[in-house]
Amino acid sequence: MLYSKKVMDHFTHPRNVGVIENPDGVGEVGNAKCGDIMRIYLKIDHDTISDVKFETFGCGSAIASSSMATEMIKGKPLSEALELTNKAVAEALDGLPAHKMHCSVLAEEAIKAAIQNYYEKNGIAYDAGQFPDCESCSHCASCDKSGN
Amino acid sequence: MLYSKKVMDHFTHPRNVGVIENPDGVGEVGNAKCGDIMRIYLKIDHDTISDVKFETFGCGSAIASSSMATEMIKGKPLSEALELTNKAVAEALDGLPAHKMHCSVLAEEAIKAAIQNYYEKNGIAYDAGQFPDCESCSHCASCDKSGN
Amino acid sequence: MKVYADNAATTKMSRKSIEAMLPYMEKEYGNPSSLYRLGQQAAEALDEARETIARNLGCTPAEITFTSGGSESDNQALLSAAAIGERKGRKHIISTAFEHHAVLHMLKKLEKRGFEVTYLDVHENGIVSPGQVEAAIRPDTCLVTVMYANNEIGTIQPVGQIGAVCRTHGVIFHTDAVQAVGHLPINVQEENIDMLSLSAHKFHGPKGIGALYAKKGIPLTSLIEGGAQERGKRAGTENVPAIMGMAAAFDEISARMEENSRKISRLRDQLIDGLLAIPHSVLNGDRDRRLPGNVNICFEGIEGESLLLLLDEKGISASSGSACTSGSLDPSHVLLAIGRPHEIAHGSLRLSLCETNTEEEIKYLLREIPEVVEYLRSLSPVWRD
Amino acid sequence: MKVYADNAATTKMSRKSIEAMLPYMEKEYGNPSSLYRLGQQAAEALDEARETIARNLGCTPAEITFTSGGSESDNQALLSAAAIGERKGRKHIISTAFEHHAVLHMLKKLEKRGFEVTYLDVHENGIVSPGQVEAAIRPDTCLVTVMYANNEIGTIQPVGQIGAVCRTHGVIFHTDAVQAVGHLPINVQEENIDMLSLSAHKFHGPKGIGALYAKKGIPLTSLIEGGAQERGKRAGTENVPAIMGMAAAFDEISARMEENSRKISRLRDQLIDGLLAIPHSVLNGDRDRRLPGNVNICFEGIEGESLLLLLDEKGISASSGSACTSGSLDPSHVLLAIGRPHEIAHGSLRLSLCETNTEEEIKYLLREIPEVVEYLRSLSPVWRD
Ligand SMILES: Cc1ncc(COP(=O)(O)O)c(C=O)c1O
Ligand SMILES: Cc1ncc(COP(=O)(O)O)c(C=O)c1O
Ligand code: FES
Ligand code: FES
Repeated sequence: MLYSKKVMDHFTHPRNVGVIENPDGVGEVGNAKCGDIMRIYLKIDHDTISDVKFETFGCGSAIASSSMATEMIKGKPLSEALELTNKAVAEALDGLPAHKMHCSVLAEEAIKAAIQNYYEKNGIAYDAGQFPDCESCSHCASCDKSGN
Repeated sequence: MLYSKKVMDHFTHPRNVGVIENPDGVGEVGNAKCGDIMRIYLKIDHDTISDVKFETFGCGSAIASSSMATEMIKGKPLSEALELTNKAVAEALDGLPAHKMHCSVLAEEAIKAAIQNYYEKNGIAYDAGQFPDCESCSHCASCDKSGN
Repeated sequence: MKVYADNAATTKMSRKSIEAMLPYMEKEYGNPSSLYRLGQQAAEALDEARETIARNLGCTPAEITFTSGGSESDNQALLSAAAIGERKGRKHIISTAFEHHAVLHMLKKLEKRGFEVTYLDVHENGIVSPGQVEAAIRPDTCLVTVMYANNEIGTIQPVGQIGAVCRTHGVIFHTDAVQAVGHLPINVQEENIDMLSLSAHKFHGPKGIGALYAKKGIPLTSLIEGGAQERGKRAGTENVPAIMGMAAAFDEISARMEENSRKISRLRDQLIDGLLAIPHSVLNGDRDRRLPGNVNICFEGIEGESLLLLLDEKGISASSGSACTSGSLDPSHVLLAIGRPHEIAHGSLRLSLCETNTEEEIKYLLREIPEVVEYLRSLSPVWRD
Repeated sequence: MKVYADNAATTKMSRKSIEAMLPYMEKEYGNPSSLYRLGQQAAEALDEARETIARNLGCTPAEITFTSGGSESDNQALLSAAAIGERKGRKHIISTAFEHHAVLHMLKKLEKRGFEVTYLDVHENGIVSPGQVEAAIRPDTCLVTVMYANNEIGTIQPVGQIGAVCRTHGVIFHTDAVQAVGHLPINVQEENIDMLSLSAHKFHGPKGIGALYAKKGIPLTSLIEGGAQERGKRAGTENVPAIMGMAAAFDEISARMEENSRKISRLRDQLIDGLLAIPHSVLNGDRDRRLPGNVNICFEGIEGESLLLLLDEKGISASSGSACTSGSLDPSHVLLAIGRPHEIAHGSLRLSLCETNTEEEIKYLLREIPEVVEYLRSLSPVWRD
C-alpha cells in the first residue's frame, strides 16, 4: 500500500484536530497553491505544551503527520518540541513514501512557527537560527514561490 | 495460410518434375544467390510441346509455379505457350502472396528461355521482343546482378 | 459496498475478452511470422482482429497498426506526422493545452527538435472550437492533434468539424481517442480523421495493447525498430492474445454502445445533480458535451488525495486528476487549462462510470461522498463555512 | 506426430505463467497508478514482479524497467547509451555483424545521427572474442552491444569477459539476452553487464512483455513519452497481467535451468549428429558454445522455405533463419556473417528445442528430415549427387 498502517490510522482517526480559542501560539505553513496548509495551535503552561490542536488542508500524509507530530509534542517542554524533526515524525509513522516526506517537514515547521509566534507575542528572546526561514525553504519543489 | 490450397497441392505433389534426356529446348532462369533457379526441359513435335519437365531450387511458390506452368503449356502449340503470363500462372494457383509474385515470373521466363533455346538450336527466326532480356530484368529486387 | 468508479483509469476485462485471449495463451501460441500452420493460424487471427478493429472504426485493415497501448500510439502518430512535416519544411503543430501527457510530452520533445506548437485554449467548458483550429492553421502547419474526449473532465471535442477544417487546409489531423473508443460512435472516414490512437484497457479489453489508425498514404515512422512485423512499422513479436482480446472487447462494446450510453448517462446525471448539491462545489467541463460516464467536480477547501483515501475506506474507487499524475504534487494541468485556480484544482474528484455500475451504487456514492467532503472540510484551515 | 521445434521463435506459455496472469485479468484489474486498494494491490504486484526479475538477474529491483518486449528493450538501451555518449561527445559504438534486427536497425538509425559503428567479425564459429572488443575500443567509444546468444545459430558469446573489458575501459556494455535469459545462468553483476534486454515469450512467458535492466547510474532515455510510469522512463499503463506472467515464468525456468539444460543439450546433440549424417550438410555455429536447444544446419542444394513447408506437412514446426526475416527474400544476415555463401545460406534449417521435447520426437525428426531433404534435392537443378 501507499501508506503504512500507522499513517492510515492517524489519517483516518487523526488526534488533536481542531482549534484552540485564544491560543498562546499559532503557526501556519504551506500554501494552498501547493495543495497543503497546516495550522498548529498551542496552549503553553510554564514552557510546556499543555495542549495542541491542528487544522490541515492536505493529503493523507499531511494529515497523518499533523496528527502524529501533535501527539509527539503534547505535554512536552518547548525545548523538546523544538527538537522534533520531520524524520522523527516520519519514523513514528513507520515511514512515508519518498515523495511525501515534505509533508512531515510541514509538520515540523508548523510547530516551530507556532513556538516562534509564542516567543514573539510574549517578547521572549530566542535563537532565530532554530527556526526555518521561509525564503530559504525548498522542500516543496512544486511550489512556485514567486507566485505566492 | 500463407498459400492457397492449389499452391500447396502443386507444391506437395508437383507435376512434371524431372529431366528430359536430349530435350529440344532447355531454359534456366534465376540465380542460386537469390535462392531460386528454375530449369525447364521441352520436347517439341510440330511446334507443339509434347512433353515438359522441370527442376526447381526455390521456395514453395517457385515449385508450385513450375508445376502449374508446365501443366498449362503441356500439349500446347509454342505460340500459345509464349503467351503464358506469370499472372495467368498465379491466377491458376488461386493467387500468390504479393512478395511471392516474382516466383511466377520465373516460371514464365523459364518457359520463354526454353523456347528461345529451341529456336536458336534449330536456326528458327524469332521476334526477340517476345523474350525477356536478362539485363533489363528487375523482378527480383534482392538479386545483386553485379554479383552474378 | 464496493463501487468501482474509475473506469477512465482502467476497466475490468469482459468475460468475452478474456475468453478470446485464452486459446492464444494456451494452445495457439505460434509466432505469426512463422511459416508452419501454428504460426499461420496466429497470422490469420491477427488479420481477423485487424478487420474487426477496422470495421468498428470505419477504415480498412491495412490502416491499422497494433501497438502496446495508447501512449505508444500517440507517440508514433506525432513522430510520424512530424517526420512528414519536416520533409516538407512544415514545422508548426496545433494542439490543445489539456491533451494527455503522451501527447504533451511528445510535443515538448518536438519543440526541442525545432517545431513550434500552438496550444489552443480550451475555455472554461473544456471544448475547443473548429474556428479556433482554422484560425491557427498556417502554411507551415503539418499537424493538428486534438483529443476526442478528455480523460479527466470527459469533454467531447467537435472532432468531425475539426477534421473537415483540416481536410480543407490539407493538414494531417490526429486524435487521441483513447477515452472515446467504445464509448462514442466514431467513423474515421466520415469525421475526416487521418490518425487515431486507441487503447484496449479503456473498453474492457486487456492492458498493454492498443492500435494506431493511419489513413492510407500517411507513412508511419517506426518508434520501435527491428523485425518486419506490422509491415515494418512496429517491430516486436506480436502480442497475439492481447490483440484478440482487444478485438473481442471492441466488438462487444460497439454492439451495445447506444444502450450503454443511455444507461450510463442517466447514472452520470443523477450523480452530478446529487454532488452539486454540496455547497461550494463546481462541475468541471461542459455539462452536456461530455462522456456518458464522466463526472468531475471540485470541492473547495479540501485536497484530492485525502478525499480518495477516505472514499477508498468506504469501498469507493475514484480518482483525482488522471491516475498517471498522482504521485506528482502539481495539480492537474487539465483543471488549470480550464481556468480553475490551483487551490481549487487540488480538490477535484473524478468518478467515471461504466455499464455495470448500478443505481444502488449511485445512491451509495451520494450518501458517502458528501459526508467525507464535510469531514475533510472540518479539518481544513482554509474552510470557514 | 506433432513436434514443435521452434522455441527460439516463441514458446508455449507454462501453466504457472498463465495462472499468474489470470487473477490480474479477472479481478485485480486496478491501475497501479491509482491510490485506492485495487490500484495499490496492482502496484504491489508490480513491485514483487520487479523483485523476482531482479533476483534472477542478480540486480536490484530499481534497475529493472518493464517494456513491451525484446525489441523495445533493445531500442531503448541503444537510444539511452547513445544519448549519454552524445552528451560526452563520444559517438562510437561497437557491435557485431549478427545482432538481431532490433539492434542492427537501431544502429543504422544512430549512424544517420552521426554515430560511427564498428561491426566485429563473428568468425566462422559465430563467436567474437573479448580481444576483438578491446582492440576496437577507442577514446570516443560510448557503447559496446553484443548479444548474449545468437537467435539463429545459438552461439554463446563470452559476455563475462567482454563485460570485464568494457568495465576496465569505462565503456557501457549492453547485451541483447533475449535468447539467453531462462536458458543460461546470468548474473549481471558478476558479468559486468550494464544493460540487458529480455523478452518473456522466449521462456514460456507471455508475448508483448519484456524488461530492460540498466545498472544504477545509467540514465534511461524514454522511448515512449507520457505518464510517469516506470519512474518516468516508460510511459503507458503497466501491463500488470503480463508482467506477473513474465515473473512467474522466469522463476519457474530459473529453478530448473540446470536440469533443463542437461536434458535439452543431450537431445540437441543427438539431433546434430543425426542430421550431419546427411551428405553435404554443415552445422552453423560453434558445436559446443551454443544454446542447449539450438540446432542450425545448412543443406546444400535446397531452399529453406520449401523445406519448412514440407516439414510442416509432417507436423514439424521449424524455422529457416529467424522468424522475423521470413517473408524477406534475403538469406539470413547471420549466416552471411559467419561466411556461408548465399546459395548455401538459403538452405538452412533451425530447430530449437525446449524441455518438453522428447527423445521420441528427436527420432521422428531424424526419420523425416533426411527424407524431405533428399526429396527436395531430387527436384533441384543445382544438385547432382
Ligand atoms: C536476440 C533477439 N533479440 C530481440 C528479439 C525481439 O524480441 P521481441 O520479439 O519480444 O520484441 C528477439 C526475438 O524475436 C531475439 O531473438
Ligand atoms: C486520453 C488518453 N490518452 C492516452 C492514454 C494512454 O494510454 P495507455 O495507458 O494505454 O498507454 C490515456 C490513458 O492512460 C488516456 O486517457
Ligand atoms: S511552503 Fe512551498 S516551498 Fe515552502
Ligand atoms: S534473375 Fe535475379 S533479377 Fe533476374
